Amino acid sequence: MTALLTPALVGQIINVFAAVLLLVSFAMLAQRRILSLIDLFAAQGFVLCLSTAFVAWATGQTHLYWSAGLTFVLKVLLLPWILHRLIRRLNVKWDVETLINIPTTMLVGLVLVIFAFNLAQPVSELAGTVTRGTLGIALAAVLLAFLMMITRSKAVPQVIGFLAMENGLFFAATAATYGMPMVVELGIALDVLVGVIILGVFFFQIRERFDSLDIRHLEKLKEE
Amino acid sequence: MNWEILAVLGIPLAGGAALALAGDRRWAAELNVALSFATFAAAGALTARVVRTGPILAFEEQFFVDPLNVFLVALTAFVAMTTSIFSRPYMRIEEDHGRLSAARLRLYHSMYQLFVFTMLLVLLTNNMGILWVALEAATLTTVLLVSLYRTPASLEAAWKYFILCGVGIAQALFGTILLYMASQKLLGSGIDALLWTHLAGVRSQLEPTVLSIAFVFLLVGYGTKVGLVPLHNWLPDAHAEGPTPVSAVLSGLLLNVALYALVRCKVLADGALGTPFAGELMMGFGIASVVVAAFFLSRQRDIKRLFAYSSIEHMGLVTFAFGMAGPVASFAGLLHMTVHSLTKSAIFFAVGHATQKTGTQVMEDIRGLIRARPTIGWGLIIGTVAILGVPPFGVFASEFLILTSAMRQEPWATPLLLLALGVAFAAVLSKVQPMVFGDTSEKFPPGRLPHQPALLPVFAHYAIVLTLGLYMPPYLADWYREAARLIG
Amino acid sequence: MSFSWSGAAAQLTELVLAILLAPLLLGWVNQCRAWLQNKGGPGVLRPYLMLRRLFAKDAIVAHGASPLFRVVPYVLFGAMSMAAAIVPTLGTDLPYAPAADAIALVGILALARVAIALAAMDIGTAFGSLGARREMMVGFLAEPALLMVLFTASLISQTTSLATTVETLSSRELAIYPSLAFAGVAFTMVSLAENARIPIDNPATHLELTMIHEAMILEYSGRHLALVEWAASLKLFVYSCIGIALFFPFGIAQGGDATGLLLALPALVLKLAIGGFLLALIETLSAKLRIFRAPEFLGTAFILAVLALLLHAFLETP
Amino acid sequence: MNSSPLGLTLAIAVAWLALGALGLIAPRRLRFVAHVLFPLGAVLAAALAVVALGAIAAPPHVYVAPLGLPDLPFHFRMDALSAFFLLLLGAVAAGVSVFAAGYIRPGEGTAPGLQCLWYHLFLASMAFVLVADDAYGFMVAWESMAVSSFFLVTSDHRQAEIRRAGYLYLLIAHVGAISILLCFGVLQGGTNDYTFGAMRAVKLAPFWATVAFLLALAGFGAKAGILPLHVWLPEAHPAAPSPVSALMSAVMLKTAIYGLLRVTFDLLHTQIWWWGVVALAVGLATAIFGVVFSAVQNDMKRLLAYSSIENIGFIVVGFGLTVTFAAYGMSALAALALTATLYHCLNHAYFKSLLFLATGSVLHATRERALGKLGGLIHRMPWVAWLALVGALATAGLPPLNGFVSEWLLLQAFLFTPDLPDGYLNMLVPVAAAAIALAAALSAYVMVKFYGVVFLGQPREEKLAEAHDPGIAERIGLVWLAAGCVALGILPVQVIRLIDFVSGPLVGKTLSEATARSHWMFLAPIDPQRASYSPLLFVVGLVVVTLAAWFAVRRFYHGRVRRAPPWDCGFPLLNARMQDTAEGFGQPVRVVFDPFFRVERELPTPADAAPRYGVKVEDPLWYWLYLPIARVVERLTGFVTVLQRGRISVYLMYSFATLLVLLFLVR
Repeated sequence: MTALLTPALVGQIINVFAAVLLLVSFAMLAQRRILSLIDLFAAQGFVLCLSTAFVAWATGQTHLYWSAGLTFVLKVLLLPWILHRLIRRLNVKWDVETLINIPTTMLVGLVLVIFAFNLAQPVSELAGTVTRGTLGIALAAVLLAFLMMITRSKAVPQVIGFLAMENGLFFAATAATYGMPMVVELGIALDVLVGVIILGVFFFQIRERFDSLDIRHLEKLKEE
Repeated sequence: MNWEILAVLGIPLAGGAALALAGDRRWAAELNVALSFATFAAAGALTARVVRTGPILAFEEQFFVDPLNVFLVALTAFVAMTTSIFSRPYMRIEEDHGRLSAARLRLYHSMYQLFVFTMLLVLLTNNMGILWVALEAATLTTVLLVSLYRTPASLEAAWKYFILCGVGIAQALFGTILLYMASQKLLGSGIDALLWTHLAGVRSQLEPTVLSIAFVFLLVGYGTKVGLVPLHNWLPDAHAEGPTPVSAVLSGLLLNVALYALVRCKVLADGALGTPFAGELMMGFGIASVVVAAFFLSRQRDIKRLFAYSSIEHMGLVTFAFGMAGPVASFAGLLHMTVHSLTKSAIFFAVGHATQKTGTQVMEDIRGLIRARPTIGWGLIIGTVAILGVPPFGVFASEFLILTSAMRQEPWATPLLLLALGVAFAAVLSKVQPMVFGDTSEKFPPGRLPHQPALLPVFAHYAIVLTLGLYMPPYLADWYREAARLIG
Repeated sequence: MSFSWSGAAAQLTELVLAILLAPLLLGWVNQCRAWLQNKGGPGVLRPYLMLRRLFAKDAIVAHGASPLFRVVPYVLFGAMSMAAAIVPTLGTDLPYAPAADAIALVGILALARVAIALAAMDIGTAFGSLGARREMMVGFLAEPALLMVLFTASLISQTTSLATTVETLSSRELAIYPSLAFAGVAFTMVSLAENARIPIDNPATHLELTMIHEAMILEYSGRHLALVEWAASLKLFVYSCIGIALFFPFGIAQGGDATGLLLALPALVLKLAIGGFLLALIETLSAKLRIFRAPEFLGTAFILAVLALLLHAFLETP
Repeated sequence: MNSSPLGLTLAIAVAWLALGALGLIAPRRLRFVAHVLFPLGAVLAAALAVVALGAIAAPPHVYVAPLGLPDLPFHFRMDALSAFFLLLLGAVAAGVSVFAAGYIRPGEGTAPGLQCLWYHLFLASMAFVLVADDAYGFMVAWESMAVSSFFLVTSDHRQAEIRRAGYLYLLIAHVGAISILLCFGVLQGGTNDYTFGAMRAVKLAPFWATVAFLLALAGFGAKAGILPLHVWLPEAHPAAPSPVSALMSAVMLKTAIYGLLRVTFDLLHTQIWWWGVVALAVGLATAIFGVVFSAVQNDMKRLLAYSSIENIGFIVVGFGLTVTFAAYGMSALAALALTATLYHCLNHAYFKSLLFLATGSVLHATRERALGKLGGLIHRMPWVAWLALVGALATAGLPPLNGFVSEWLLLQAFLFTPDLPDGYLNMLVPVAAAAIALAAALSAYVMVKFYGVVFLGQPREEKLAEAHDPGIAERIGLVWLAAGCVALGILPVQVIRLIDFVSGPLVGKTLSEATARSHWMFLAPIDPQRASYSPLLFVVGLVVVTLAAWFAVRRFYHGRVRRAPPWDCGFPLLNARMQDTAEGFGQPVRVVFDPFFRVERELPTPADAAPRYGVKVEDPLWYWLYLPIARVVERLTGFVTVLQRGRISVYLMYSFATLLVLLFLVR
């Protein structure tokens, strides 16, 4: 079975996954509705999980199965569920408002992608993995998530952007190094989980203080 | 099997759990003090051992103690202890003033211990991945402390703290991944490839292109937590809105720890690149932080923001020193880390009681402390004089060394630094002097504080700083030299 | 500073002579003024008579006066006598000369000025403090001018010791010093101001708004007033002698030979007589300045003196 | 090393610190602090003076303490220069401390114990400054001096203007310290060795030597109060308690001169002639400026503070002459100018501290410092009045007191300037001499104003009637200093013998051979033929003639005195308000030197029901120099605040941009 998987083919398949991931990132950047934003986040996690599993299978890096599973549990099931509950509990039904309009954002995103590829080019040369070609995409995903955080004016989308960035990093780990050592993976996962929980706490506190999750209320502390 | 490390890490971890479970008991604060003291004792033992036997690797190399981090461990444990002593009456007073509930105190105490644990873990771990995890965890433990008062301002501050540091530290993770990738080729995949000791062993063969990019990500990531301009924006808010003990440990310890992480990465980058690239970046950020923070100072109205910006300034100075490298500069940087964290935490203690005494953080309303409560007043003014780098306090000693080596190595930077120091001097003194001297304003809440404030830590810190300015014990000096040699 | 008994004798004679002749000079000047104004004049010996009458009178001291007030006249008199002793009038072999040079001379005059100004402020009358203020104003402009005049001479003669200066100046056979010309003009202006003469002050009036010297000594009477007046006449004498010593030193005895001294005395008297007449002439020809103009007058003197110094610096230094 | 003078000096300094610490035992126990600690401090000061006196002739002695930085322990060195200034410190501090023992009160401000702490820390740090032999130790001592005196200045901190004065003082002191630090940085010239010994060994290129000199001039000038860094001085000196004002003005300013001499003649090897001209110009400007402003003050301590500026100007002028002469290799003349400089340091220390202490007594006796409300105190407080008269005459530079001697020496030095090879110089210098003479004459004016308005005339306020002389301790202090003024005035030759030990090592020549040739009573710095002055004979002559006159009058006439109301041209209703006010007395100077001032007049209109007349004279430099700087800084702070506008997206943008820029840089 594995025989007919030439490294080239593996590389192509992984590239497909990567492309999908990048597509999802762009979709998130463009998405206006919050619920579908969460779904897209789940989708991104799912793609990530699949690609990780595939890499594990293709390269025989067994510990990658664990991280794939971890990803699945955490980023496909747990976090989207938590976010959905939050949305329902806080009944925030509104659409996502952006500080910069979507097309501009997309254009900037495009430039970022080019920059990311350009930057990752020499690095990925050096990586010893079949997946190295996707490093640039991972970096692009990270930068796009960053951009999304900048452009969104509400708390929840910002957090989703944050988590998307985590995804990008995770993908980068898989792509460049077949994943970090297990201890570290676990630690990262723990941090992410705790982070999200704390965020949940925050949402309620912010909500009860400002009766809105619009972070433009959070601009009191500044220098005159 | 090394029981000191176990104790140093175990006590605060277990203590955090215990305090969380214990709930709001009257003796929670005392327990907090006791635990911190135990941690400090363990750290002392560890230090003694390292001084005796040299660097230690423990638990299949997962933990690593050398002169560089052991002195930070000792410093962290010490300041954590004094801060817990200070926070005992301080938090009680807050409770009596009705700003905090018992449940919040419970959160505070357990989180305090966990925070100390994470910092010690950052310092002791040998694994760059774990180091990242622990530093992120340090953010997570303090973010709820910053918002402890649940006021809009504190929530806003905590939110910014969380998002900015979270995003920043995410960049650091990317850097770590690249680092791992570079080392994998030399050390093979697996946990060993992230162990600093191994990395340091092969640092000269690491891939320069990868390392340079990795260092950029690590610099942006850890630099955010150090509070380097222009990544500093979370810092003043978090310091100003959190409870004063938290401000004290944030400014006195967390910044140091983050800088420690950055320095470890710089060592690797230098080894790989063989160019002063990393150092130049750090010098640039350092200068920027010093100058910008100095000019921020004169616009402040809130006393804790004022000293938060002063922390940015001093961290910038230390970063600049490490960027310059060289035995003297690194020595000075380490010394400055020490004296700054001692002095600044002591200042925050004094500030905390001052704000409680006067019921405000707005500097225009704080007047004549020296008449309202002489010890607080003198504590504040002496600390200010010390932090402004006036001899014979230790801050001057380190600034003297930094400036003199700057004159030799980076002459262009000297006028900038001196200008910034002069501006900072003018600004801070003009703010603090009227608060301390003069007549008390009528706005003060009448009567005494419900609990006797703990000012012993304040003057203890000043005594140490003063001593360091006038006399540095030889073994301490050798210790610093050793650490400086490691930084290179 | 070789000490010789003849020198000591000369020194003593000079001192006594100065003290005795000073009122005569004053009388002579007043007499000349009277003549120039076609008046009969009080007679040359008038000052002596006045002094005797004042000494005989009781001294009336104001209630608010402190001991300072009563000490000052003696100090004043002492200081002026010292000044007279320093300036070589007859001979240059003065054992006392090394004790005080030109700068010290200016110092003594300043001491006297400060003393009388303080005494004037002692009682706290309007006129007293007014006079003191004006006197000090004149002083702070006149004193440096005088010093510069003396410096010019000192630079020429390479010394600040007056005796040596006079020796060098008189021994030079008529070398022309443009700097000395400037210095001479400056000196004349200064001495007019310092001796409370027209155009700065008018010794013969008690017109409140204009007086300087008289305003300061309003409260003195009896022997105190006598001493103050005597000191004033000594001051005039000293200034005249300085002028003579610096600008017309010819005839002053070199060393201490008795014949030289004997010849010097008539020369001195003659020169003083001429000097006094010129002073009276200046006073008659010029009108009194408003007090606010005084600084300009003295400022000019000061500038002239400095010019003299500069001229010397680049004309006369080889 | 403990028996050596250096050891004793350090021991005394440490003992001072101990006394200060003892003050903390019972901060509010006035009797303990005043009757035990301060007298002990005075004893130590006297001991220091004796030690220093012995040490002037001794060869330099070095001691390295096991303190300080690990690579740069505290070096101490005692040579003639240090010893001379230590002598000054000890001699003056002895008198001031005795005075302070009687002077300090619990008051509203800082507790006596704390004042004692800062006071003795101040003394000790000055001692350490004078013996420090490495840059770090020097800076530590220097700044401790500034900080301790800052706390002393603000010890009556409830008055806003005093706090402002303290702030300004510490700020400028710090700026000066920065400049000094830079100066040391240049002096070590690449050898990263900051001991003075190493700096002596370094040979600097002329350019760097010049940089070092100018930095030193600026840094030490800021402490000495030379133009345009003088603004703190007239604020801080009046603000401080009188003993502290006395110490600051008498000793602290001199430590700056010490530093200047140390750097220029000890650490730097070669001098360049125009350095001297720069110093000369600055000094003249300072002297004239100081005296002109002190003439128009109407607060007695401000008046004295400006007079201190003037005297510092004199000293810097002398310093400048010394540098120029030394640069041209005219050692003898350099020695003359240096002697004048050091002598004036000593004199100013004595008479200015005397006057400041006198004002302190007046302040306590009357609770008044405005000249406009004093007067006639010679009747109420004769001790202070007569001792202050000595100080005033000395300050006015009148023979036979000490002020005149140094002035005389300085003018003598000027008279030799035609020997300078540079044509322009010896044209320029007579003008300088003229300016010096003018300043001296003006200082006489100032002193007449000061003394006449405070002590003479009629009391301008009712309450002055219950003013009274101070206690015994204060009198002892005043007498000690007054005696010093007289002694320094009468016996210059002996003092110069001491100074020779200093000038020998610094400029290579001394005055001793000339003075040796002349009689011990005669001060003949170069050659008896050129110039000589004998204060002793002078005094004897003056006293003899004066007494003779007195006896003669008594002998030939009578001593009868009648008391009567003042005559005052027959005006009957004389009252205190008819005397000149301080403003009035300053009026001529204000008119003559109008361009110096920034005057704000408050003139009554004819319609005024209660007409008031007020004149406020201000320092124009404040408006030309300092406020603009403040405005620039203010604008810059405006720029940086843009960074912190509170919007989190913008913050994220910053770090995003930083990341991208850096990545762009590395690729």
